Amino acid sequence: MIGLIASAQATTGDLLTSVRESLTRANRKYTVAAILAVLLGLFWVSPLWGGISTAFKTQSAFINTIPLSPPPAGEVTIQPWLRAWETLSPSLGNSLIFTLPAMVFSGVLGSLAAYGLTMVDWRGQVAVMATFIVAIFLPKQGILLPLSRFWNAVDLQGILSSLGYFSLPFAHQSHTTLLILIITHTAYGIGICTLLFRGYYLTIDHDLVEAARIDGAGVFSIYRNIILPLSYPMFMVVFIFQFTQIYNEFLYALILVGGSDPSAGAPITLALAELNSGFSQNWNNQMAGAFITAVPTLIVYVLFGEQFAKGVKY
Amino acid sequence: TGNGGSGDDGSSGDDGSSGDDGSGGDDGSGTTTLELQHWWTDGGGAVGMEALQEGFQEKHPDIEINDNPVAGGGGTNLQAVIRNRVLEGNPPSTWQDWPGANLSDYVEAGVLKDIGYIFEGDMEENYRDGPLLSARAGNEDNPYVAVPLNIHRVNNLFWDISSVEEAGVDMGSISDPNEYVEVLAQIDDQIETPALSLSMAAPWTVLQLWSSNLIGLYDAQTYQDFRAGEDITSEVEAALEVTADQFEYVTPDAGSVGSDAARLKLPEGNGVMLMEGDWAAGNLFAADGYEYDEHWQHMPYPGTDGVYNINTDGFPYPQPNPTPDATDKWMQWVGSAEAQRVFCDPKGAIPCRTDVDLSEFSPLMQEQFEDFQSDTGVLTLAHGDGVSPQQGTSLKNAMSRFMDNRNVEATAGALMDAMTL
Amino acid sequence: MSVLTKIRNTMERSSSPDYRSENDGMRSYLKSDFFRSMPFWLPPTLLMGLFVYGGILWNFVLSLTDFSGVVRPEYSVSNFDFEMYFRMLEDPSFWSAARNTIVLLVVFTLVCLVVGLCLAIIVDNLLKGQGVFRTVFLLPFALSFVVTGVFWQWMYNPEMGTINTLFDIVGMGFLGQDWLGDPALRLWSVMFALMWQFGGYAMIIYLASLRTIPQEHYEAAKVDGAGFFKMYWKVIIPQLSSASVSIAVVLMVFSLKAFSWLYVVFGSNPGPAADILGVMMYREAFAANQWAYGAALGTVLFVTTVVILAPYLRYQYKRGEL
Amino acid sequence: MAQLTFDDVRKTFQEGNNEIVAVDDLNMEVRDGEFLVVVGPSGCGKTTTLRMVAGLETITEGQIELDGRSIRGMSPQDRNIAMVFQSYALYPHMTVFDNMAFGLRESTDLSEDEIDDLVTETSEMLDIKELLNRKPSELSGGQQQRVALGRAIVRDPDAFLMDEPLSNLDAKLRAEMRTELQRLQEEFETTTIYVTHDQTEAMTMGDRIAILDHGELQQIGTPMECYYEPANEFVAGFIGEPSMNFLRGTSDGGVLRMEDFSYELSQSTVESIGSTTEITLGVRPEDVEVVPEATQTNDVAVEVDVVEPFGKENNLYLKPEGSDTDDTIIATVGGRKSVNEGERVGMRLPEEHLYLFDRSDGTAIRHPTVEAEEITPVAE
Amino acid sequence: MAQLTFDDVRKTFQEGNNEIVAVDDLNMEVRDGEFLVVVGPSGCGKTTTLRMVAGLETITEGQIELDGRSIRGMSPQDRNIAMVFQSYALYPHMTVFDNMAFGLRESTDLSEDEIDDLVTETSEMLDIKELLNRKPSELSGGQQQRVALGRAIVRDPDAFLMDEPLSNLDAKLRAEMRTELQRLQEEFETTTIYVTHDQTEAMTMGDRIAILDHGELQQIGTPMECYYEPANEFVAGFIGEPSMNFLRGTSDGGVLRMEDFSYELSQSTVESIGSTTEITLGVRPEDVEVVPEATQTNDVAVEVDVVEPFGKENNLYLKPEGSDTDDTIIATVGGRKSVNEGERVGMRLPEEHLYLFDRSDGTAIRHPTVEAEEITPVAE
Ligand SMILES: Nc1ncnc2c1ncn2[C@@H]1O[C@H](COP(=O)(O)OP(=O)(O)OP(=O)(O)O)[C@@H](O)[C@H]1O
Ligand SMILES: Nc1ncnc2c1ncn2[C@@H]1O[C@H](COP(=O)(O)OP(=O)(O)OP(=O)(O)O)[C@@H](O)[C@H]1O
Ligand SMILES: [Mg+2]
Ligand SMILES: [Mg+2]
Repeated sequence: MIGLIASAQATTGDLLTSVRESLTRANRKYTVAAILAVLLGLFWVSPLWGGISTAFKTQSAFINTIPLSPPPAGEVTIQPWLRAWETLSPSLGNSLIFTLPAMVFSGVLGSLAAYGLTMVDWRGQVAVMATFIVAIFLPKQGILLPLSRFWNAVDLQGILSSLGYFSLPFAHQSHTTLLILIITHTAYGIGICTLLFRGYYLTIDHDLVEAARIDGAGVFSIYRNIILPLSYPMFMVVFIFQFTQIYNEFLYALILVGGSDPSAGAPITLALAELNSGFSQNWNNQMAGAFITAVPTLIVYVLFGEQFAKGVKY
Repeated sequence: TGNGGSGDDGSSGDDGSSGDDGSGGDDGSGTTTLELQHWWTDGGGAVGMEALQEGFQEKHPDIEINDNPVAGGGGTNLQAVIRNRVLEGNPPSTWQDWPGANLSDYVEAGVLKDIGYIFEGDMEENYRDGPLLSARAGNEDNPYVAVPLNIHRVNNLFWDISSVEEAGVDMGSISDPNEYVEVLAQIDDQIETPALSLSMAAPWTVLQLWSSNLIGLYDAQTYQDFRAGEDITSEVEAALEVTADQFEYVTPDAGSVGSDAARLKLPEGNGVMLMEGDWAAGNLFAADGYEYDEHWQHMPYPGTDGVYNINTDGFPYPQPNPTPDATDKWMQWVGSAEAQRVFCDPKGAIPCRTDVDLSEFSPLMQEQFEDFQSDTGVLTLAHGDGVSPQQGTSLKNAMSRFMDNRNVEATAGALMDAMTL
Repeated sequence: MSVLTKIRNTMERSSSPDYRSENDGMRSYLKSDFFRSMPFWLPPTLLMGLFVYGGILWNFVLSLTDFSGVVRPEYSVSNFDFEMYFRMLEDPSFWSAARNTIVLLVVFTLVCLVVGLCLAIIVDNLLKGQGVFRTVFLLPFALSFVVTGVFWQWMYNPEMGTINTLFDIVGMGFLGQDWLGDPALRLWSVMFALMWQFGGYAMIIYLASLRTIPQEHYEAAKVDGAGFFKMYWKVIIPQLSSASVSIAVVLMVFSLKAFSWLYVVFGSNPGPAADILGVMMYREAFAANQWAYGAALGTVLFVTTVVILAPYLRYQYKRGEL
Repeated sequence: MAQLTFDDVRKTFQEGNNEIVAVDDLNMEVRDGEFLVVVGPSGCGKTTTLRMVAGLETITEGQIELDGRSIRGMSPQDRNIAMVFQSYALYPHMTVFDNMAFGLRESTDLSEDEIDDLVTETSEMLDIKELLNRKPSELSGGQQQRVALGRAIVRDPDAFLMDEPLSNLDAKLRAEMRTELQRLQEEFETTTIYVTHDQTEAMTMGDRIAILDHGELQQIGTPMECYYEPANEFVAGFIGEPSMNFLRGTSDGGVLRMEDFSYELSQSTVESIGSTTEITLGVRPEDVEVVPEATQTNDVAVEVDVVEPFGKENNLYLKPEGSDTDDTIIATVGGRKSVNEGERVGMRLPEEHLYLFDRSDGTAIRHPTVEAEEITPVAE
Repeated sequence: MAQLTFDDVRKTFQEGNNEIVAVDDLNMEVRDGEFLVVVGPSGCGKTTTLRMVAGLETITEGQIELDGRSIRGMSPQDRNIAMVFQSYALYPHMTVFDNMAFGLRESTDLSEDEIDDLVTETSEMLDIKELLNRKPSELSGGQQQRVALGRAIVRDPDAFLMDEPLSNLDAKLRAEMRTELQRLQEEFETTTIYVTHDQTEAMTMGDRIAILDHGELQQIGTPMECYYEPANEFVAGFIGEPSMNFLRGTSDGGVLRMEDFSYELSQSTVESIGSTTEITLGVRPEDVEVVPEATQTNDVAVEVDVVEPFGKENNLYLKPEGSDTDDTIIATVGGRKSVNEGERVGMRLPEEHLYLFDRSDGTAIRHPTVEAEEITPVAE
């Protein structure tokens, strides 16, 4: 009997200890972090949430409900989405057509440059690297005019047609503009890509390169067979970074395309401006438009955010 | 309808050096594409623009219209695109712009064509003097370079009838901006609704308020003196002071609401008074269950009765022009009474011509039109007719500083400096 | 043994490397690191150089003219002067824009670093759902300024906006403000929105960097008697300095790009309280037809950022990471 | 200054749906002022044990008591225990001084002057006084190790915990620091638990050794007990380098039958075996005698398969003649003994040096019977 | 298949304004098929030497010849030399097969079939055939090490270079791989230079050992030569664990006067000393005899300062009585020799085991005179 009580006491003692333990600092810390994360997370998504619920509200629901409340029953509408889609959809393709190649080219060129400047022991590389880094800080408003003058002087249209491009079945007049955007974005993206790749390449074990040299590989083979495959995580980072930057870009497109005519190659950002410029500022349409515009980048982030997080290195 | 179709293709020869770059395919091919750039992508402007284009297509089915709007930035995006394209010698066929002094840089640079041949006769006869001056880029010595399409009046006051009555105000008795400020004070005192709806997010609304105050306190001549760059410090300062007084009665969110949202404060019951261009009527008409004369009213801004502060929209004629022939036809169409009728009604403006059938227009517009016949016309400072781009930007810069620091003296200096640029 | 023989036999049939003489001058030049690396970095450098430095140089030349944007400028040395730069000195708009630019560059960067760090620490201490919260905080980074500008205009709307509504709901309506309208708040509101957009970026780099700190450092600090905050403040955060520097650089790039956000929200004239050089440059060039002046502003902006950047470049160089 | 008691301590980790038992029913006592070395193969729970003492890991079941008080649930900073990490875990951004002062600043309310004094004194004792203003990155491995020690010592904790503190040093430095550590521990007499997997450290440093395997305590005893009187086959094989030779055999009357040869046992040995038939015979390499030829009973004719010369001694890998397996028996002979690979010699396993284990559960059933030789006369 | 000659090789690094001499006037020959182990303290230039042979580092002065042809200025890919890195440097994104095939693809024009054959067979030999389709990250340390070896072997290079290839493995695996490597090298007979700082590897693996210090070659010879006939004090102290005891003394007629005691030398030894007076006496711990009492000439009365028990042997730290320094002499005695700290015993240094060095330059002037004992009768 006494033994039983003693063991019961021991059990409760154990229980109490474990309760106390679960309230130790270590665990409290997790709880506090979780609470903070949830609160901040809610705040972080609130603009997006507010936007999305607004885009589904009728005008009257919009006026009568608070921004964060979902649209009340019967006051749900997809009208704003239709209107936004109508305005934006013709340009979406253009955006992707120049964003993807520019993203790939700037990434690859950045990787090449970083390799050339990292893996080979040449003293001038620091200076060249510095020019890349400084280039990242270029204020783009400042070079709009030189840029358009440059593309005016280079008759890309003429070059393409003399190459017979426009007789190809899939050719379209807008391709000249898109090509201009591709080259432009590539050129301005190289700086940041090189910087990102260089940071990564500095962490690659130099022994690998030396092993490859001893194995008989030359600089090109080393790049192709060793560095390039190892760059995969960094390419993910660079591609995501560049995709968002290029896709979201507005000024170069404004000046180089010069209009929101989709058949002239206008990207989605120009079309979105159309939604935002209304005489009567129509939040519903604007929010719907903002979301439709953001969809590709959001998809990219949700799908590949993990890789981005893994690949980033300062 | 436009009958002066005399100016044909041959006239493009007078632009001398640059000639016809031909890339637009004006001649030769069966159809011509007329590239139109504008920023009327929403509201009354969009409806009007559509009607305008439809009317043109009916008349000229062989001409295709490439509708290439550049929206956003309150027109700055379009400006940026056009500036750049003009500089490249690659302008569109024509674009929407504010005629008047706004075009002076282009005229100086010789990139706009003398289109006197289009105005000759019919248009010259039927256009009012104000728009004709704007067509000459605000200077009698210039040739005609643009076709103005519609006229907005800047100096208007709109109000919510029930609120005003509730506050016990007699609108008819207000004869100048000072009295208007007193009325605002009275409203503020009497009722909950904020007295003045004003957008202070961008400086142009305040600039037009100030310029109306200047006219209202003094007269059209003072305004013209200001435009001419004369030193009228005390008048400018007085108008600024009145403007600053009015700031006391603005809605709490004035600093961030856009101009359109500010207008909607009246139907929403969140504002009583609104000083705005008559385009604001478009928003008020559009508001459900908010009727003219029943719920809201309009009059010229206090003290500016008899003065018509003109803001026009129109189409300049660039040279070299990708489609001279089609552009000619577009200009003639825009200058026609029919075109102005189909456009101005939805846009909420009055036409530039005197011979337009206004029977379908709103009573308000009809009144405005009558006023216009008799009033002194002065060109706006807050938009394009009365100022060059540089002047306009400087005025707005000064005004945006004023909104932040309310420094009357410095602002007056900056405003007058701007007009000497 | 058979393997050995086999390898030997096979190898014998394959061409054995030929020994070349070592003193061939041209050849050793061709073998130099400089030459061998050239095919990799030269083409990107040329392309980048043409567009970036070509553009900047051209821009600088323009700033010496009095090009207005319509009449083609005359590029002759006799026309060149520094008039535009002198004009800047007397332009109150320039000074307010310059001040705001610097404030944005510095304060936004610092605020964002702090916020990113806090987020990183919070996420790092989560037992579950790290991935989800990482994505949530990083999401705004994916959005265009055009989009976030619209969102925040909406958040900040004094009447219907989320922020003031929230204050109302929790009974603190008196805290509501005209966030974007009040000149005293405007720049801070801008920075707050940008912080929302880029805090996640700072967070993710900090997280990566936190992961490189050995677990033992946390534990050593605990055993040494440090509590949670002391542990971070004294032991962990000081080790994040190099990450902070590199994040700061990227954030500064973004703060320069804040042009787009301001332009979407305020148009080309945000007023002296929030005007920055980028917006002013755009306004002067495209709204006022003062191209040369805009170009001069551009040059000043570029030079300013390079000056701010110089210590970073030196720091990286000294750490051998350049 | 403190006595640590482990009372049925158990630690499990949840890994997905699996429960990993890291430490299983650990009962032991670390005496006040004792230097206890914990050894065992990788993953046996050494680190986990230490971390539970430090408070870095919760205790799943059981109690750990420090001077009779349970420390379960107490947070690390309240335990007054210092830990030296394998990686040293020096704070890279602080000077040596600050590294050492950090714990004092955090867990005591000493004045800056007192701290200064303490740190300076400790650093003098460790011979790192000149390094006080350097950053860890400017120190060599040995110096870092000293700083890590100093950081622990300066706090005068109730107990030191050290997790393979020397494993990152090279052989020379390791030997040096080993002596240093011993000297310090003797001086301070602070209860110390020291984890290592270095044989030398285990044998030479500890007052006692605790040998863990799969989270279970196999034996705890002085180094000599563990070496000469291992509790089971595992301990016998784990302690000693090269490892003890094990031969599987069956006890058949007085004879032990191995795969390649038989061994006749003496009566006393047969008695100690009792009824166990499945036996493992163990003999340490240094106890294997190599003779020119197998002449006596129990001698085995062997071939020298490999000779590993170490200078002061040679390891011979011996293969019984006629054996068809690859198994060899290692014998350690003096460095000047000349023997060549392929030679045929005799192997003698002296019965007084034999270990016998019950193969069913590995427990030792017989230890060597030789007595220690005294160097000095017993009566001093 | 190749002979490597180092001819006055010198390598300097420019570090700021300082010139760091990594390798200084190195002259040595690695014979065809030889396994040469290079040892030396950290920073002595071992890695640099290897890297110069591989072509990863330029040669500042002198020549390295491969079969009589200078390879100076030749790029690594033209040298047909394989290197095994300490970090293995396996290509992490390639399968084991591709890792092994890479060198063949890059430096030969073998067909894919032939490559396939070679890789498969080599992998069989190394017992990693089942791993061919795995990535390096899916391999254990020992398997990775094997793949790294395989990658080198499959190319049948003129020479293997290995830079501490086993240092990342744990003790057990290291011992295993050590044997494996020896076996392979014996099979292939490819000239090999092997860098290590592990005593065991140095003594047991190499045909010869080269000992470097401060970039200079101290001695090159068989392990036994280096152990028993060290060229100088440095080599004597470096080879052997625990290190040789060194005692500073002055030769005074037939007597060597040390700080705490004197030692009477025999005539032959006196002769070998000649006129040198400043002498360092060296004696290996295992040669120090411990007797109950100092009875004979040259016996020294000592106190046992510390006992380090290792089980099979004990290290005794002996302190001459009356000594006022902290210096001790280490003696290694059998594990069952029972001796306690603080006991007074006698220390005997047998003259036939003494090493003598000229203190001015460290060169050896006398080596031990004992001969090897044969285990088997000389006539077989
Ligand atoms: N945080 C953890 N989560 C899950 N399992 C763990 C954790 N920590 C340790 N383990 C497991 O507990 C067991 C004991 O691990 P522990 O680190 O104590 O071993 P160890 O004896 O220190 O080994 P080593 O010699 O390799 O350091 C191992 O099986 C290990 O995999
Ligand atoms: N790239 C380099 N630049 C400057 N000094 C160097 C370089 N590489 C080596 N050294 C110096 O040359 C000397 C020899 O270095 P090395 O790496 O060959 O030594 P090691 O014998 O391999 O040492 P360890 O045993 O530590 O590997 C050292 O003093 C080292 O600091
Ligand atoms: Mg461990
Ligand atoms: Mg080395």
